[in-house]
Amino acid sequence: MTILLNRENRVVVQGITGRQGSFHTKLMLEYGTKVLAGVTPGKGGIYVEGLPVYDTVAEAKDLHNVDTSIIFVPAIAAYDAVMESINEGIKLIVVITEGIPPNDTMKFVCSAKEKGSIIIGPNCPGIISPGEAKVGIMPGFVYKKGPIGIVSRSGTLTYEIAWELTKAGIGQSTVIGIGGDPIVGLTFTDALRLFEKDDETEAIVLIGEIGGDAEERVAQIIGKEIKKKIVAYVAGRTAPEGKRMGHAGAIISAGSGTAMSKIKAFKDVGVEVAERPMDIPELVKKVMKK
Amino acid sequence: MTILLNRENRVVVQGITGRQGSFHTKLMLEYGTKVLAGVTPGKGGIYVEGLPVYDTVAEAKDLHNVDTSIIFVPAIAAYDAVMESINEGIKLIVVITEGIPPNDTMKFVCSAKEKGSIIIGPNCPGIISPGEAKVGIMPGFVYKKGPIGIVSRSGTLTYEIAWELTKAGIGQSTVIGIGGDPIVGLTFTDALRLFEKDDETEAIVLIGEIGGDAEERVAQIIGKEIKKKIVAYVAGRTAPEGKRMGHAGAIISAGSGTAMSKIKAFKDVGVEVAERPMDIPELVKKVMKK
Amino acid sequence: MKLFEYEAKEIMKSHGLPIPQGFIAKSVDEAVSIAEKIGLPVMLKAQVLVGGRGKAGGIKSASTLDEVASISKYLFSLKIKDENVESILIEKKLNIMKELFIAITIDRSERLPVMLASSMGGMDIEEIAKMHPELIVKLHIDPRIGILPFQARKVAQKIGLKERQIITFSDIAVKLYKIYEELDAELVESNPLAITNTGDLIIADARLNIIDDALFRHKEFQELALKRMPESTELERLAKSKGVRLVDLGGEIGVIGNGAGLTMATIDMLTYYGEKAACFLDIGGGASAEEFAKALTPLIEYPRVKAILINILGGITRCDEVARGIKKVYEELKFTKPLTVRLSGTNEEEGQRILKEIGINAFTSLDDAVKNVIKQVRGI
Amino acid sequence: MKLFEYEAKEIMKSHGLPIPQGFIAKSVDEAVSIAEKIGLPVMLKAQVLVGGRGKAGGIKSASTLDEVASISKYLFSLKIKDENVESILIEKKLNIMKELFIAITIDRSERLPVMLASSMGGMDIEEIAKMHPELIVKLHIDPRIGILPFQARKVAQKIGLKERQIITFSDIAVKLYKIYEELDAELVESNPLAITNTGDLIIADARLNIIDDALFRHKEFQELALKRMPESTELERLAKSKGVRLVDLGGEIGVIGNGAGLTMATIDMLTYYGEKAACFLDIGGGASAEEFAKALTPLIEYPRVKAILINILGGITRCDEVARGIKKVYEELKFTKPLTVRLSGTNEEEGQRILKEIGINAFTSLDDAVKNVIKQVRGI
Repeated sequence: MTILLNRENRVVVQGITGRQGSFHTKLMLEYGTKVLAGVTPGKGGIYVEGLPVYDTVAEAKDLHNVDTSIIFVPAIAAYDAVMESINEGIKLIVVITEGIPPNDTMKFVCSAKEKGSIIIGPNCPGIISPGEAKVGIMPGFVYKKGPIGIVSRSGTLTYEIAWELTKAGIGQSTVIGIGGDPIVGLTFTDALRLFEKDDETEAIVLIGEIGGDAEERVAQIIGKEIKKKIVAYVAGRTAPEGKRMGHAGAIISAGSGTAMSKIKAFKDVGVEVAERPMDIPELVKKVMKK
Repeated sequence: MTILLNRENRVVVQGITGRQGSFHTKLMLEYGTKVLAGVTPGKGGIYVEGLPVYDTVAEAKDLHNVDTSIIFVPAIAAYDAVMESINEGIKLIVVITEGIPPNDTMKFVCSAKEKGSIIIGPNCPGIISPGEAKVGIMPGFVYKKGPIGIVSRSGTLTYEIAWELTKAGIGQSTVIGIGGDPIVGLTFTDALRLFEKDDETEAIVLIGEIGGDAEERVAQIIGKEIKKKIVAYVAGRTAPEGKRMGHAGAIISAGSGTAMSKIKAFKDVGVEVAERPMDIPELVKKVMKK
Repeated sequence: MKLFEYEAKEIMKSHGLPIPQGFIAKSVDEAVSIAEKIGLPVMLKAQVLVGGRGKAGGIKSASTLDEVASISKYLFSLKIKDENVESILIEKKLNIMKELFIAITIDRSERLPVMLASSMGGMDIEEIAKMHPELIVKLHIDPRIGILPFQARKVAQKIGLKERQIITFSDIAVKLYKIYEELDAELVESNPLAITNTGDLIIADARLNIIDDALFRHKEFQELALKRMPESTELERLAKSKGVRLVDLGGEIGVIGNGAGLTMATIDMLTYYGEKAACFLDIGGGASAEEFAKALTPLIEYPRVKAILINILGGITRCDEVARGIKKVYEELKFTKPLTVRLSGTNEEEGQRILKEIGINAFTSLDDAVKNVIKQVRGI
Repeated sequence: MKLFEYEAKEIMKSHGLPIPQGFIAKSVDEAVSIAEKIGLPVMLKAQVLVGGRGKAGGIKSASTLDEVASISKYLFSLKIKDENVESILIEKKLNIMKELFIAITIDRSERLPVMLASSMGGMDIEEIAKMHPELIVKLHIDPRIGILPFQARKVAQKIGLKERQIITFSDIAVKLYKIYEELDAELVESNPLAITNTGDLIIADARLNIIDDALFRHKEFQELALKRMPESTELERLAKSKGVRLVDLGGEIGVIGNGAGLTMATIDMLTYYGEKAACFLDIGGGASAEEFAKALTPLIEYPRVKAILINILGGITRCDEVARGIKKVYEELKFTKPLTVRLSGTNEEEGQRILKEIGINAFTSLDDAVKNVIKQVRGI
């Protein structure tokens, strides 16, 4: 088993005619993902990468029974696109778009909760279940099937760590980038609960970063609800206060959201925290032996 | 049994310090209704008719465990007052206020549906279960306890008809004025479903008027879901098109919402329709014999 | 409250909606100079609030300035359903390929705002709704969230739009909804919403009605609304001048009741016995003697009203208050019109006693009262 | 983007919020004439964007015009946390009986807007949040519905308000939320929200920060935002002039990475080995050779940067593109600063080959690369 995504997911790409949308549609198809259709309002009728493009998600749902959506539309149109997927009953919605105003994100996160859709992102690399499918923009070659679940606020840093694991012979069940925005749909807590229930996942790597308190909050359920072993890494130990470190969410304000606070929270509940990304494979081996 | 209201309902009056609010609080108390508290923002701490006045419904709920609210606040504050009751978990909300913009009503009706509150009104006389309690502005003396349920879009016309029944020796289980606005909470359909399940109610008098299609819609379930006998009256047979007859909802537009259309809909499903209000007692006796 | 087409279009324009270039003319000279400015051919559209303007000849096109002059002269002389034409909207004539219909209004049954759209614009939409309901697409809207563009795109598809017109249509729908919501409109409509020869969508005609009950939070319309109250008949104007709202029903028996339903039922009773009411006048609940006196005055003054029927079921309204009001008018105006009073309910006896002082025997039964006033008016 | 106090107050005033009478002075003369106009005593408040203005002496009161002159002269000479005082807000001095705190911001954990309020206004609210969290009342808000007055009234009660102040407070809260929502604010705050000797509530101090990610729909702020980008250091200004966004970290090793997390991790690695990065520069995903060249330029030019570390994990970014960008700059600028490159992933071999042409041996291991750049900067 994997979590949220396997080879059965039927995917529609919202914003398929854009540069990013079409490029990653190609890569997702190459990876073996069941991408069945695309949506770009006003462009219905054309084809991209051999896939039919529609004006609405409703058509993609009616004609291809899609259950998963990946969103590449610009920030200005993202609220509408996500609400469209939620309202058409899409169950898994991956929002790649960066720069969505938090007020929009909070609204669609509320609506998704009510309608039972899961949102990954925004401003995220997506989700991959190696060997099964990828719905995202991550390079497929860094992953390999295996027993480690990864959940991360970062993009490339996750590729780096996944690749370190892969090179060390340790594969992954599912890898999720939850996104670098202050407000995201799926949280660390949600992801850990899913991994906990997943038979295939034996241990979890959690990659946090400065800003907010998502790491501190998830630490509260580790060792209680979450019995599986966890190795954590937190980026931004040397970030200064009040400066946005790339991600909209990666900012230390008024002394809260520091890497030290997060590392302490993890250590307090017995999580192994890596000093460097390359230390993670060893720590994973260590916790898996226990 | 009665529907929605009996002597156990614990009532708070929103807008109790106003002229209407205090006057009807007195009358409701005299009728025997368990009115326990009032709310007027900014006036917390005073007493009206011996009842404590609070700034918020939350206090009335905490201290008196109220489950029913009657609202007398001006139209401009009505949306807030209704939303307050809905959010504090008040189960029955009677909105007397006239002149609430329909956009406000539609919003609180949506929210009430989600949170499981029942709204009677707006722009209505309220609800009375004779001999038990009244939460409204109707004169108590025209009613008497008995087997007839009454539901009406009108105020005084309902008193008139109830009094005709009372004078003819026919009492009432519960009498509800659903309100004269285009958009109301509890509908004819809702009321009939409740009366259908009520053991004490043997027959139902339904008082409609021109405008909208509430009568036509309720006719669709009569004889199917609703097995109890019904006598109907429809006011406004001679009303001209395009003129608002007092109630905001009583207007024939583009040929729809006429009394004839409603009377036909009732007759088509076997409902006895009275020509004059004073004919109702005879018709009620007639249907109860069947 | 209804707005004129040009007022609706001004508001829509300020919300970024596509509107034909145009200006309002109050005289023939103005019409000609506007036409000169915006260029021929032009459309001349009589500005009235009643419907059926097209059929009544209130919309014409003109290709020369002479035509503009003669047509505008003609339009200013026109009376459309009793309404004078006081201004004409002069617009650049569009090159229309197809006409759509779009409206946002309230669906009373569903208790939600609804967007209606059709590919059969430019026609009487109520006619289409009756004959071909399948040609009207409905979209119900969560009033707390509003229309989302994707919902409007689905509607656009259903009325046969394609490609960029889907997006333009949804943009228009979202903006019209914004107007609907911000102004508490009862109806925002464009019929036709035209597709021009360049494939653009443009609001060729526009309607915008504001909900009277919401005017308290729209100061910008309050003054206008006072001026624009429906006052189509002499009796209604007379009543309004005295601060009384009534609906003229054309008959000879003036009817005052407390409560809308009861007053309607009273009027229906007159009809039942073959007579016609002069008016619908709901005095409302808890009226004072003064309010009652005020309400009576226009009926006493207006000659068509031959007799007056007052029907009061005293609940919150007290019968003695009503009686005092009647007595007050009676003594002040010394009117001689036949008056029938039905008084029943709270303080009934005291009310009856007061009326006796001025020689009126009030009824307690509505049926008896109705029969009596009919006798009076028939002079029996 | 942060607004100055006076800008925030102008916006709040236009939303009907109670603001002290005041005007902005750009010179001592202006300050005096404003004080004359509004009447003494007045408050003089240095307008800066950084916090801690009060502690830094940026807020003074004056009872005479001479004092206004001398104090404003002093304030204009002040530097508050490196920020020059370019304008002073002169306000009528309030007679304050009590100070409250109110703010609307985003609660990241709950993923909802939140209103914060406290009876302990006028103080460092973060301090109170730490020491006495029970003195801060929180109200989470459904972003689709907004704050309803009754919710704000409950908050008002919890911070000890009574009678009409409950209503005034809730009115203020509703209006502040409207600003929060309409302007996509990150923070709308009044600290203190003052209770005057007449019992009125007034916004004595105001903060309003707009979310950068939402500026695309707030044309009115876009120009201002461009001017007001944080650019506190020379390196940041230099980079900005070349269209590059970076964060100055004060060290000597310039770091460029692709992806925020990876770049942060790279910087953390330097720290791990006892060195300090000069900057955080995230080149993002899929950067072209041109973008890469552009990003490198400020680091090459800026003297404090002694060595440069580029860390690229090629996923969507192609290593050969990166290598071409490096080569381009190398050939055009002929720079001599030590450069360490880590290239790994998509088209890794081709990238390595291109770099070899200009004499750079790229690393595939991040650890090795980090160790190498440290050697370079230490001159070993």
